[in-house]
Amino acid sequence: MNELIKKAASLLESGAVKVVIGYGKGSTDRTQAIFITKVEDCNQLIFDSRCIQNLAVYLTKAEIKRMGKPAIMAPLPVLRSIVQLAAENQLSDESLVVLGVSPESNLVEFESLAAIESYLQEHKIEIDEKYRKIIEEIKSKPVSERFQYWVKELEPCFKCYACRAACPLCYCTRCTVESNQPQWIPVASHQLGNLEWHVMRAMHLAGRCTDCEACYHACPMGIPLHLLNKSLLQDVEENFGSYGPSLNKANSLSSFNPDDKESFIR
Amino acid sequence: MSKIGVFICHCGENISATVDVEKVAEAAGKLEGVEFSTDYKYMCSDPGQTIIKQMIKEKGLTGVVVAACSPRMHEPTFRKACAEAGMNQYMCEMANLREHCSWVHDKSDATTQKAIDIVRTLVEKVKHNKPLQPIKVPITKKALVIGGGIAGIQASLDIANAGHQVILVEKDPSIGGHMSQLSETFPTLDCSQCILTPRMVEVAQHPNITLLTYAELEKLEGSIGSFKATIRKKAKSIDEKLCTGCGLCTTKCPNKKIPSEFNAGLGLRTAIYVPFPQAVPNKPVIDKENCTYYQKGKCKLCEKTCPTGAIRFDQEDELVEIQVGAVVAATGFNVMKTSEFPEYGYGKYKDVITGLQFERLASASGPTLGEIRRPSDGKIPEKIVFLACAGSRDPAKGKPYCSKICCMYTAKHAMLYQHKVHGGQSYVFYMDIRAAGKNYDEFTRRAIVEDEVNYIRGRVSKIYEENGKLIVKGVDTLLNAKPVEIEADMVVLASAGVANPGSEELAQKMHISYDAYNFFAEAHPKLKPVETNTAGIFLAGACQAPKDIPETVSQASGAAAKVAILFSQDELSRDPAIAVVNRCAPPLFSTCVGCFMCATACPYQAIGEELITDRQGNVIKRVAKVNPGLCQGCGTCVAFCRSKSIDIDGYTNEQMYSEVMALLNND
Amino acid sequence: MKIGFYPGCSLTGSSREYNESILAISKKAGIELVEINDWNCCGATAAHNLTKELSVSLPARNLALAEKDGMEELVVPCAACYNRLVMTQHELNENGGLKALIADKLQMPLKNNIKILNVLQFLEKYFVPRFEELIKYPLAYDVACYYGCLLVRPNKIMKDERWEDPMSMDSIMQKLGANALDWSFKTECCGAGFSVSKPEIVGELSGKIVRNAVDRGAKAIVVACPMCHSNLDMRRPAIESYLKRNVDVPVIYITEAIALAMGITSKEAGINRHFVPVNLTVNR
Amino acid sequence: MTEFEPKIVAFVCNWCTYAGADLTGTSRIKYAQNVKIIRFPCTGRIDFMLLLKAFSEGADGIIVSGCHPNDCHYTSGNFHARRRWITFRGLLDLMGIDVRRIQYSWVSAAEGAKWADVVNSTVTTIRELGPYTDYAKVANYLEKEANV
Repeated sequence: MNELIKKAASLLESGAVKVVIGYGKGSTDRTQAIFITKVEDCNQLIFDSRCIQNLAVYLTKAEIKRMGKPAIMAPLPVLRSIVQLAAENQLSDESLVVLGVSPESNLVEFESLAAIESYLQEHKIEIDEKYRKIIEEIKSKPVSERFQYWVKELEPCFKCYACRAACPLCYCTRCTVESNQPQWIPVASHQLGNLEWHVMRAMHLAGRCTDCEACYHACPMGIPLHLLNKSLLQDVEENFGSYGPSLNKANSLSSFNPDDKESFIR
Repeated sequence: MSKIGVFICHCGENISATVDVEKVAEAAGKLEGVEFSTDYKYMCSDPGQTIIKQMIKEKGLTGVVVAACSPRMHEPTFRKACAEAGMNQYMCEMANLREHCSWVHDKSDATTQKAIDIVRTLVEKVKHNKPLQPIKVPITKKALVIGGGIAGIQASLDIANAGHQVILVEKDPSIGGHMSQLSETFPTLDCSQCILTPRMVEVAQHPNITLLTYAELEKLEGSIGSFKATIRKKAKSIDEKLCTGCGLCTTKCPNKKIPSEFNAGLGLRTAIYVPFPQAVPNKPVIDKENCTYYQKGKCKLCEKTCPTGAIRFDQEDELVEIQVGAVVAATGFNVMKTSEFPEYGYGKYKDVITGLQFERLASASGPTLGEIRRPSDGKIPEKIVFLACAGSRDPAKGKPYCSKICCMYTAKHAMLYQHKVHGGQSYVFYMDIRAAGKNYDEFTRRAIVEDEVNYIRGRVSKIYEENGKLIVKGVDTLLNAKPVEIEADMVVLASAGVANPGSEELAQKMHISYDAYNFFAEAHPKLKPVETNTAGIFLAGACQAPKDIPETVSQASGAAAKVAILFSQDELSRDPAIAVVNRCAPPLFSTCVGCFMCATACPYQAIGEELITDRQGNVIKRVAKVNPGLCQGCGTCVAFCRSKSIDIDGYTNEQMYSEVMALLNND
Repeated sequence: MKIGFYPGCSLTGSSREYNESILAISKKAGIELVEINDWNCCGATAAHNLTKELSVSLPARNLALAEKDGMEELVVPCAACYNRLVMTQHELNENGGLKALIADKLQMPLKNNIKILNVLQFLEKYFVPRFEELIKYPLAYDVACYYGCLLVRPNKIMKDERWEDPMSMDSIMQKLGANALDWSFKTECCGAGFSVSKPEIVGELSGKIVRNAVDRGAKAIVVACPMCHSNLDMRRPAIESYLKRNVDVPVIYITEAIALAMGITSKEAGINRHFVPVNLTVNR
Repeated sequence: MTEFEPKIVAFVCNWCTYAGADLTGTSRIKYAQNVKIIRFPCTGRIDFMLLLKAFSEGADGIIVSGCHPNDCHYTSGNFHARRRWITFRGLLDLMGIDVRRIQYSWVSAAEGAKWADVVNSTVTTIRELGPYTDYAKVANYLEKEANV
């Protein structure tokens, strides 16, 4: 950690970056994102198991951009998001400095985004057995029960859009849910509105989601949104081959293979 | 507030027989935003169209729905009518009440209700239609012709004579194609080369034609009016400017035992060669696979003998990019090889040859100087058997189609044989004699009656060798189906015409479709025989299906005419149904966030980027931009865009959305 | 090693020598051919002209029995039997409904996945690789390999890539030291269908076959089918009267040829049973 | 009691299936009235949201149909669509939105008979499944609110 703090400080000192995005102490025993602009504040940076928020989300926010070139503390989920954002032309090598944090909480430096991608080859996304089981269970229910299950799960959603705000890949300046010509998604947070909103969000993340679970952690009602993404992640892997954010490999949903297999088109 | 006119067509009885059109008109009249609705016997008729025009003027209609046949049938008609009445033509939509309703359902309330639903759906769509202007695309008035056979030659000459530039690409060292290999031509028996070579020379000398021989299409991008073609000019290993075509090198080349393609394998050629004496251009190329120098690293005899020092061993393939407005595919065909006939000996019998090989034997420029001598021992065959339909019309061979030319050239072959070998006996096994064409049947008659060719109606099950003779086992279905065996000295298979090897890949390069046998597919079997389903690419000759010379030439001229018609305009107006990236007020400028996933999804590389800058020229935003020239309007990008920032005119999100809503809310 | 064995009627009657020779060579090679328990007619006779159902049930029963006996491979020397069994296996695999129907008739389970070998495939698999050790005396003769129709037709099911000019038997004979001639009648009809009703037609059809073989210099015609054999061997008088000349070229089963080369005596291999005496010898 | 007449929306591409359905008409092949066609330029254009909308507006079944692989008028729109449907189908299945109610098919401009067959078999399937009450309940929840 000290290593990382030193690095951050030197970056600010040299003026290489204008702001360091990292984890700091939050209210009660929680952590929060902090934006350090002064060398002396660098020692506020912390890293431990509580640091689950995906900081990459700030990289696309106008307010942060205005602060100037950032350095960002990046454990694996953040690294993945960064590569995906770069793949979607939202970041470039010049636009930021990445202070990687290894699973062993050590500083990892990268000379390029490409280097991050190859680093991620050793740290592939793996969907926890536990979740695979849960998804299996849900799928094993009769269709109508499954439907009721989700209607019920989504019932508490009151469209606070925390999931969207926490998601590094939800960087659209105008979300479809806000477009009203036509009104794709009913605004109200009733059953239909909730269902359609979450189906749409899941689809928009299909093939892009890096499984950081930020949406789930952000949801005040604890709706298991991450299950939708994980399931789609599985499907994408199953049908279109191994998945992982990549700078040059075309996104699995905006590309195709003439020999894609399916069983349901007659 | 939209004022829409709805016009229900009876189509004579075709719609009104099962749909209660008055009821539909009445229901339509009640729809919100509908100003006027009526029904009429024939909307497409002049009086019908007049009603529409009058109403547009009288009622000041802002949109029109014509409920009649399929838009694929009459959309242009009615849009034109609307335009003539001063309404933007794209404010007119058609509701398909005939193909999709009246013809497929029995008379019933449900059928009428469905008709009403369809009309309501289109009314809702039209409410969201925007006036559009057709897109203008400039036309590059230069044509690419692929293939230098008679089809390509004819097409090139016609286009060139219409005053347009032509680039003629031929994969072989010389143009001429199969026609240059033929001996005489039916039904006139005039010498093929005598009529062809003048055309070849004309091509070479024509100021408007650029001839690229020993070259192939590498890549074709863009669309009608502005294609970008990449041509691979294979290394000829000679400097064409210096080469005088004296041919000394070919006499000195030590490698003389290469089967000659021009002589269909019956003659030999050298490694540095001119395919045939009348070749155009009449300059040699080095066939690297068979050249001693390229294979073993030493020899260079040709270089030593060349008086002008034109040999270039270091020459490499060259890729040239050219802009063209139209493409004519004239890549021709090929014939099945004898080795493809197990029952006729897998090609192991030297004296079982294909019709194309017989052409070379009968040709004065051929390996036997026109004498019919059999390949095995050079003897003159006293008894010869011709097999019409060798492979053709034979599902077992995967060629259920008729190759069309075999009946005629087989009759010709038999005639030539009878004329050249006096006292020789010739037999023709046939399924049917298909001699449809001017003076064709007379021609086959002549073979039978005057030249006494023995026609046997039946097929041949087997050919085998027994003491120096080829035993042809067949059946005579007219002589109460008796098996017949003929001891022949030589057998000629009128083997099926097949697509050229590689035609599949070529079709994919050009994005045109091809049939189950890899022949290129025309856009419509009857009404668009020279067009392909890719605008701006046309077909000429046997690459579309086996054809004889006259048919090939006429199709080539047809294709040339299509090109000339296209080139008669300076710009092309295209349906404006294309994608657009939205724009909105600052600071957003556009809801596009520039993820460019649409770009990777676009089949036409039509999506590029646009930098939105402030007055000082600082980049504020990087967004996607659709190139209207390239966009073909598939809308794949629209369904992709997460922020709904890209939309497609004519099928906008609002239009499709309201159609779904309208279709389902019929209560 | 144990392999399933379906002799069929011919091998127990008109072509016992075929049976004896294949058993002899297998024995010597240490391969045990286990006969299907309670096997029945393959249906090659009248059955497949009568009813479709019967024509598949007969062979199907044999296949089911073979499965019951736990066989994974089944050697069927008679080309006609082989043809029926393979055709049946194919048809049942293509047509699930029929398969169910037949299995139901048979009152026996039918996986229908047993590997059926004709004699050539059997030899290629179990003998050719061991020729080094097995072959004592090369059989140095010019021979014509005659396949007949049943081993290669219909090709879409038999899948011989040179069905008009098969080579498998030729290559085995070559490896035996013989010179397999290139000739034209490998798959011509021998007239088996008329063998009883119209022998004179057999005379003509088989006659042409024999003539071509002799003219090419064959010292023996090698066959792998009882029908071919009986027509070319037993019908020799009819053949000679058609050819208007005497021909003494012997007709031997490929299994007999191998037997000789393996040093098995003519008697053991049943070679003494032929109508046209087999005057082939190997120099011991 | 009268038989349940399902509401079915067909999202079809202009070049293959729409033309194919035209051919069904010209060949006078009869099929059920339940299916109504909406014309798209290409299956690639069909937004998955529109399928949801169809259900929420009371569709009991949906047909999505376009050009066979390799026959797309736009060369690859249908390939993209295929990937989208594979993914979407997985999600719907997880969420218990009845995938049996969406029939995907490739119907070329030459397959008039196939179109009739697709329509009729889909109608049969949906008849067996009955009205899509599950989704309707959720959708009507909206109306209840509106009426308040």
